[in-house]
Amino acid sequence: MASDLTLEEVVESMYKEVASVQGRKKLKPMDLQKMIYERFSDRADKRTCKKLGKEAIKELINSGRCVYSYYGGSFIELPPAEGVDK
Amino acid sequence: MSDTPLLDELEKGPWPSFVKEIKMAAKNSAMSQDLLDLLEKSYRDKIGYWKHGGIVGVMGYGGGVIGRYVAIPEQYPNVRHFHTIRVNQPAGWYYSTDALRAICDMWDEHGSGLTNMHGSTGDLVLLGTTTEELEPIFDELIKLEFDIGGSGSDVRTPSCCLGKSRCEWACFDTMEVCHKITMQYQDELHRPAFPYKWKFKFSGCPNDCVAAIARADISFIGTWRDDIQQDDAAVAEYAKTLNILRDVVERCPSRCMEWNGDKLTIDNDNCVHCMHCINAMPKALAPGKDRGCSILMGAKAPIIEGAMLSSMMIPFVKIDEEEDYEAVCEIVEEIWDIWSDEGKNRERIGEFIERVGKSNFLEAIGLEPIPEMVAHPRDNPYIFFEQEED
Amino acid sequence: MSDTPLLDELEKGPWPSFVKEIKMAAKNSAMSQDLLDLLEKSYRDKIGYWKHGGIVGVMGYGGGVIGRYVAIPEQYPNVRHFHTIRVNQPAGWYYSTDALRAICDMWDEHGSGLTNMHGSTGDLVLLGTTTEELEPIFDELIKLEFDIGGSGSDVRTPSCCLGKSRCEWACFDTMEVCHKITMQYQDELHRPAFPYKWKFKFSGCPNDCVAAIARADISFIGTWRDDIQQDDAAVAEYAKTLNILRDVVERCPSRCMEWNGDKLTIDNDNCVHCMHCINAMPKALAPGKDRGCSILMGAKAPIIEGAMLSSMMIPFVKIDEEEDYEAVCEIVEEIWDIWSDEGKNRERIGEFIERVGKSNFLEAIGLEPIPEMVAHPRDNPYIFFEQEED
Amino acid sequence: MSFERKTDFGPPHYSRFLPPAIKANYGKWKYHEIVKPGVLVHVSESGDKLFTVRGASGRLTATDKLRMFCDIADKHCDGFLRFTSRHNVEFMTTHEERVDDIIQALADIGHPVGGIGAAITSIVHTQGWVHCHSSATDASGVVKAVMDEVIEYFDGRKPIPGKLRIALACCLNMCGAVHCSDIAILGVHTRPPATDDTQVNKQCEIPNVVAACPTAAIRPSTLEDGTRTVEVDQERCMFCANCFTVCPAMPLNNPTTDGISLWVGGKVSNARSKPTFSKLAVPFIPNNPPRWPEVTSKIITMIEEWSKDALPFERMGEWIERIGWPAFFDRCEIEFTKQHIDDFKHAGLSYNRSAHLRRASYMD
Amino acid sequence: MSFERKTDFGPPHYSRFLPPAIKANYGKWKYHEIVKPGVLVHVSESGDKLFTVRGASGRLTATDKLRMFCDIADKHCDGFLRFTSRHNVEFMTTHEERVDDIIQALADIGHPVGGIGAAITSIVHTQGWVHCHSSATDASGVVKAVMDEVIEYFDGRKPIPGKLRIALACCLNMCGAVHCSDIAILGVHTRPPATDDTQVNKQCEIPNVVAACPTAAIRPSTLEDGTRTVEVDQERCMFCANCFTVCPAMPLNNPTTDGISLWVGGKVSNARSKPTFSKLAVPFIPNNPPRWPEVTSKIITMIEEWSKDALPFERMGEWIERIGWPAFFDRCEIEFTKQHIDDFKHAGLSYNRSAHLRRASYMD
Ligand code: SRM
Ligand code: SRM
Ligand code: SRM
Ligand code: SRM
Ligand code: SF4
Ligand code: SF4
Ligand code: SF4
Ligand code: SF4
Ligand code: SF4
Ligand code: SF4
Ligand code: SF4
Ligand code: SF4
Repeated sequence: MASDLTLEEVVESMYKEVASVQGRKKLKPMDLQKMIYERFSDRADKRTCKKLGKEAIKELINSGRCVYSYYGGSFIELPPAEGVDK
Repeated sequence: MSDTPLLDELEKGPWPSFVKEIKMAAKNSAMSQDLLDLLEKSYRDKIGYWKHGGIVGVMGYGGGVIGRYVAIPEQYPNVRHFHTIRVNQPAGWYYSTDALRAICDMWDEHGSGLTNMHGSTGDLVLLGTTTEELEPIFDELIKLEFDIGGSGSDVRTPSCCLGKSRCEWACFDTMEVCHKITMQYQDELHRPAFPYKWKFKFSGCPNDCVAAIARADISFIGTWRDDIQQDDAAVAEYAKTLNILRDVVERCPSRCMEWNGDKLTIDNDNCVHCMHCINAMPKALAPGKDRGCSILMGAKAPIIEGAMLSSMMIPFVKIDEEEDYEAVCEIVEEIWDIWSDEGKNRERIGEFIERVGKSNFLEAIGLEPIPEMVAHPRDNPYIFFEQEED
Repeated sequence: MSDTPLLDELEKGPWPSFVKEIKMAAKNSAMSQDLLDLLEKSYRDKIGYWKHGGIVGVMGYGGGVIGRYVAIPEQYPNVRHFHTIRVNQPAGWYYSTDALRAICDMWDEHGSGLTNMHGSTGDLVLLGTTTEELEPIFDELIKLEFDIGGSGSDVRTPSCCLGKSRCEWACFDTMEVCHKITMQYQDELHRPAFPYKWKFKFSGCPNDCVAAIARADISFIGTWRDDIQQDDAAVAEYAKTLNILRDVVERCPSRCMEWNGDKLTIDNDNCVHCMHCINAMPKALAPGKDRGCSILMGAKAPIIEGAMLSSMMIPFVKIDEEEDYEAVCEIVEEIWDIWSDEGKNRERIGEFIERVGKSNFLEAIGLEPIPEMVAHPRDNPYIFFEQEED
Repeated sequence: MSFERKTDFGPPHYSRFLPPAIKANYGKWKYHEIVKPGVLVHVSESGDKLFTVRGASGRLTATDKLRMFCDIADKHCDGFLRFTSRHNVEFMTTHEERVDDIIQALADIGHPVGGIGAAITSIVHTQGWVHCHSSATDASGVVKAVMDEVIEYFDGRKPIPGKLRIALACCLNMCGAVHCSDIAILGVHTRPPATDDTQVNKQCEIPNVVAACPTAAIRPSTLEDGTRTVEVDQERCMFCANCFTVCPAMPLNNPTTDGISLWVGGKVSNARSKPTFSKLAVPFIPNNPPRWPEVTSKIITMIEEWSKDALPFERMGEWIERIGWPAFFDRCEIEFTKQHIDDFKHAGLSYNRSAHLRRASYMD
Repeated sequence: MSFERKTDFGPPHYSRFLPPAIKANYGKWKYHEIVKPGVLVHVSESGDKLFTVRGASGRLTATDKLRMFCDIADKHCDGFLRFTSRHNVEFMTTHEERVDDIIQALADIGHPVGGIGAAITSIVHTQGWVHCHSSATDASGVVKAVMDEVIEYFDGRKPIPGKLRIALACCLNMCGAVHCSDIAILGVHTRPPATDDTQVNKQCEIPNVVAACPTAAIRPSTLEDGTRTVEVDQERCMFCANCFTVCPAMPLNNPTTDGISLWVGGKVSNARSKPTFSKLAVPFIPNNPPRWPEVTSKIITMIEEWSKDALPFERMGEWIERIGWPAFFDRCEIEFTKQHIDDFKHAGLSYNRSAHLRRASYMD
């Protein structure tokens, strides 16, 4: 089923989600993947959502718009304000 | 040089002294000098002074760097940051001196000059640098063709025993399989996407010299299916120095050997492939020729459900052959899918399997239940019966 | 006589037939006749037709009678009530024929004429009577000096192996101790006051012929402390027919015996008192003279935490001697107090001990923790450290 | 004739019922020997000999039969007899020549002699359809059917390497020591309770019912019309009938889905190996009264495989430990299924956490 | 000099770093022999011989020391070396005569040779105070202190019956295989976390913190002034520091109450017996840097008792299984306390559920 879901859509949707919970809740890559499938399951099957989700995370990280963090598990957040001593 | 009387005590004695190592590095690293003083303070106060790392890493990777910040940066400014970088080791921990020298030169320039050779998972650990140095270090590593290892909820750096490189008991090519798996799953290694960490370990035979059954979510342990190779003359030779009855035959877990004073007969159908008789007489016995590996799953450290050992999943597969290797990768990826979908936060695969029930897990990944998977069947009556719609 | 083709099938065959027994009783008991027909219906329909018993008993007692009501009284009026009375058996299940005949006469008059000789806990079970008959039956039992046994959340009828009456391996007088305990705790037996049932069982040696370790909350199992009594001539005699090396020496759990073809040497310090070598050569070996019993606790059937076996509490006590017998009774009563105070509804002592932690339980009843109590120490790091007020 | 109503007087002291030879040698026995199948002789320190004849018993016994036992005891055993912990009947005499008379007398009333030493003795069993509400099978019937088939292992015609204990319990309450027997026959329900919503709140206390469930499968619930009842989570229910014990409005009996499971390898005694739990061999065989042929034939297969390969004294569990569970399932032609793998509290400890493997089973 | 930034390129292929003799005989080795302490020879099917010298390493290694290793490797081993899975360093040569030169060169830079075959090899250990936030003791220091005392078991001067693996982990996360070692040294906190209520809600997500606790000892709570924080139930807390890993505002480090516990009897290999967990021997010894004398002396006692009584090949756990735990505690003069008896999830399976008892211990 060729879906019309584009990588950009997925990237932006993920970014909005990360930004909206910044500081309040930490999202794991798995949480973002599940959120994407819930949001776009009508337009793409699970396999496509998973593939696009992975690429979207790669895009967000490589572009520096998001970073990984580690608190006893790996999370995705907005880059910290420049000071490091959080 | 500062005053470190307690640590100096540990420069004495025959075992190599880590204090000498830090002092060596301190000669040309203020960071190592501060580390030395900080450690002396810990020895005086009997507590550590490190804070948990937050967000550190190289661009594009979600793992491989452990953030460390000293709790009292005012007194020890040079260890305000003391991050470690995990460098993915070559399979079997073999090095050429040029490669090692190049890494040392880079590390003297960009870090503390201290290493762990190696970390418990297997990485070459570069111990202590600042956030600013991370990118430059990674650039150098790219030139040296040494990528970064794993950390966090990802595939961690796989490791293996020296296998076919130097051991006659290797039942599969541990180093080649370890390298192939590491290369095949670089994305899963560098970009954490699992409920928690996942470790691969490969031991060439049941002696398990990389402790795969105790320290890996998925443990590959070599085994064989045909008869133990036996050189009777060599056995007779060992009989001169070794009490074969007491120390070999009576120690066989399945008592499947007979020794009448000059001939050793092994009932290979009942041998459980424990390696003991082979270990005891390396010139006389060897694993069979029809070799491969068993795959076990689920080992982990105690937190939070208690420690676990990996348990038998696939008794025998010829992992060196492409076809079986592909089939195993397929099963692994299917397991990752199910675990990612239904695993809880910080739930290792071993805990996941016990929570959902090993039978349900097997069904989900298309493996048949076989008696080899259990030490014994259930001894409680709480059997689950499928509810056919009557 | 009614038509019971399925049950009639079970009158054939060499093993004694329970159908013949019911038919025998049915000759002079309409109740047994209805039971026969009801059972035939169960065999046809493949389900039972009994309803859970309500409140039945004799005046002053809270236990000993199990209420049973047929689910379809209209069709089987004579088993509208089919209660069973548990009669406390003489220790070792010895009877005189006059006592048995008297009980039979009473039961023909007041009940179905059917018995279980005996129930799994040990009672002489009178199977099937009506509520109205309960008091008259008890009056008769009083004359015959046979009291009623236990049921519900009380001390259940204790039972023991034949011990010193006929077995050379009895390490304590199982029948006398069983009788003394039964008489001493008549109140706890007849008036249920515990969170759940409590069972005593006494086996004269580790062969455990009354399955104490599997079926009793507190299990008394005979053992000895000195050397196994050994008659070398008799051992040599056995050597003619018995493969002493393979079937005795190599089967000793602590491998503490040596056999050189004519002399058996036992390292009694390492004997774990399993009884095997004695079982194999009853005319040559016997338990030592310094005899007594171990006390284990906590066995129960699977519901609801899974089945449990009793575990070692007191390694050795000379229960036949008054002083030790008193000390044991004191500990039992203390355990009842704590269990009654803090036990949950339907929580057996075995489950209670595991819930509160065996160490805390020992502390509460004043027993020192000793390594004999464990198969191995803990293997998880969740140690509880007392919080001294610093 | 008034009489004074007594309570708390307990059982009669056993000394009233001891045969004279036992009274004379109480605690002074020296050794025993098995004279022949079903007959023991104990020899005391003074040299006295006491012969014991063990007669089979179906446990469910009519008074008339007890009187027949009494007749034999009066005639040959000074008016004394006893029953064993596995409800066989034992006749004791000091006169060796009376042993065969006792055996004949027992045979005349349908009671074979045996079950001593390395033999299969009677099957410890419970009430079944005869008397218990939560039974998932009959007890006496299955016992009769099995013992008829294995009688030669009882009476010595077919010698076996060691003791083999069979026990039966008709539900998961497991009265008796089914959880520690060489072969255990366990009645199992395989359907969740058929809750009668109208009765639950009337006959039972809902908190008690909820607490009774070992797998927390019961939740309180209220119907549209307000009736307070309970709801069972089908995924978690293990059909243990514990709720039925506490609340009669939750019956589990079902003619097609009730049946029998078989367990092996349990042991009570400490001889050689430690006491051990029975392990699942066959998860479910539908009830097939009156002779349960599928149950008896599978039991016979297991007995035969064990008896032709076990070492002397080696119990079923010790034999399986030696040959490995794969070989047991293979030789007894039992399919290893999902249900054999534990998923209860200690499941992990039952897994094969080693690389120990026999090759036989996975040679493709 | 621009260069193209690559990612996901992984480690270099090992073939770049294999000594020629290994390249020639890869997968064709026939057998090995231990030439002398710390020196192995592997013989290939073609008869080629490869000598391996295993040098001790403290794992924490300065670049200068690595350069010294490289000097030795360049001089004697064609420029190749390797490290072992227990972070020792190995030098390989086909020339037997170079073995002693390698040994001398290593000695000159303070690295003894040994740990092969029936010997004590290096102690697998972790970061400790050098680098980890949750460590309850130091790692490198304890390792140095212990190995200095047991060096003769490493270099062959004191032969022992089999392998004895020692591992150290500085907190309950147990990095390494502390849970499966003949002797395990485990850092333990013995006080609940000193929760900084002002920081909890800032630095951590309370649901995550509550869920992280293995014994459900953490409950959310709100202070009078409304600050949302967590409360720890002292009765249930086991000081595992899992909360601290997930929330830095709950530190457990404490100079007087942090210390070391000792565990024995664990094993990874399948030889003879199955892989086994280590069991508690000594619950708590306060930290006593720099040489932790109480820890080292107790370890030496355990090694000596094992080594004078164990059979050839018999690991510590197999030896204890043979003599019984009472004898182990007795001979090593360790007091058996409440803390040794398990009270976690599988506690019941660790009890002695048998009448098996040696008499020695309870002869009053
Ligand atoms: C560096 C290393 C110890 C060493 O000095 O060698 C290490 C260090 C840490 N481990 Fe580990 N683990 C190391 C191998 C292990 C192993 C052994 C193995 O991998 O073979 C284990 C046991 C097997 C397992 O994974 O269970 C291990 C089990 C843990 C756990 C417990 C995981 C669990 O599921 O129970 C934690 C806790 C966590 O993940 O939050 C942990 C967490 C940590 C953290 C990240 C603690 C933290 O939350 O910050 C440590 C960072 C310390 C530091 O200052 O760098 N580490 N850790 C090892 C990795 C180096 C390398 O990459 O080569
Ligand atoms: C009559 C007897 C079976 C027999 O035919 O011999 C029996 C029959 C019942 N048992 Fe039992 N148990 C009998 C010995 C046992 C034993 C074995 C023993 O005592 O040596 C056990 C296993 C050991 C143990 O106590 O755990 C046993 C474990 C149970 C259980 C499970 C208890 C537990 O903690 O798991 C229950 C359930 C309950 O108590 O609610 C139970 C409940 C019952 C009930 C009362 C079922 C009920 O809730 O109505 C049965 C009445 C059946 C009836 O129709 O009379 N019966 N029960 C045995 C008592 C006769 C006697 O007094 O001599
Ligand atoms: C009469 C009885 C005790 C009683 O007070 O009623 C009894 C009596 C004897 N038992 Fe038993 N046992 C009796 C139930 C048991 C039980 C309990 C049970 O089965 O529920 C056990 C535990 C069974 C288990 O382990 O699962 C039991 C395990 C033993 C053993 C250990 C066998 C083994 O190798 O594991 C021996 C030793 C032997 O057979 O040589 C033994 C030996 C004996 C001896 C030979 C001891 C003696 O010198 O008298 C007794 C004579 C007969 C015999 O061989 O069966 N008896 N014996 C019980 C007869 C039951 C029956 O009717 O067949
Ligand atoms: C080099 C190394 C593998 C590697 O790729 O780095 C290795 C290499 C060998 N091991 Fe190992 N083992 C190595 C770690 C292990 C481990 C893992 C660990 O300790 O963390 C184990 C599991 C330990 C355990 O059971 O707890 C291990 C358990 C064995 C055994 C089984 C011993 C036993 O009786 O239980 C043997 C057999 C033997 O000793 O004869 C063995 C035998 C061998 C042999 C002789 C095999 C051979 O023919 O080459 C190797 C030579 C040296 C030796 O005797 O130590 N190797 N060996 C590791 C050296 C560690 C070190 O620096 O000392
Ligand atoms: S695990 Fe086996 S194959 Fe690998 S090095 Fe050890 S003994 Fe050799
Ligand atoms: S490998 Fe182990 S199980 Fe097989 S024969 Fe040798 S000692 Fe026995
Ligand atoms: S338990 Fe021991 S003493 Fe009692 S009858 Fe059995 S063998 Fe004899
Ligand atoms: S009683 Fe058991 S443990 Fe003791 S010597 Fe005899 S066989 Fe061995
Ligand atoms: S086992 Fe179950 S069904 Fe059978 S008598 Fe006991 S409680 Fe009743
Ligand atoms: S049958 Fe058992 S598991 Fe099922 S609901 Fe009732 S009590 Fe719970
Ligand atoms: S064991 Fe604990 S303290 Fe030591 S390195 Fe691992 S996580 Fe850190
Ligand atoms: S230290 Fe461990 S047990 Fe204690 S509160 Fe924290 S997580 Fe829970």
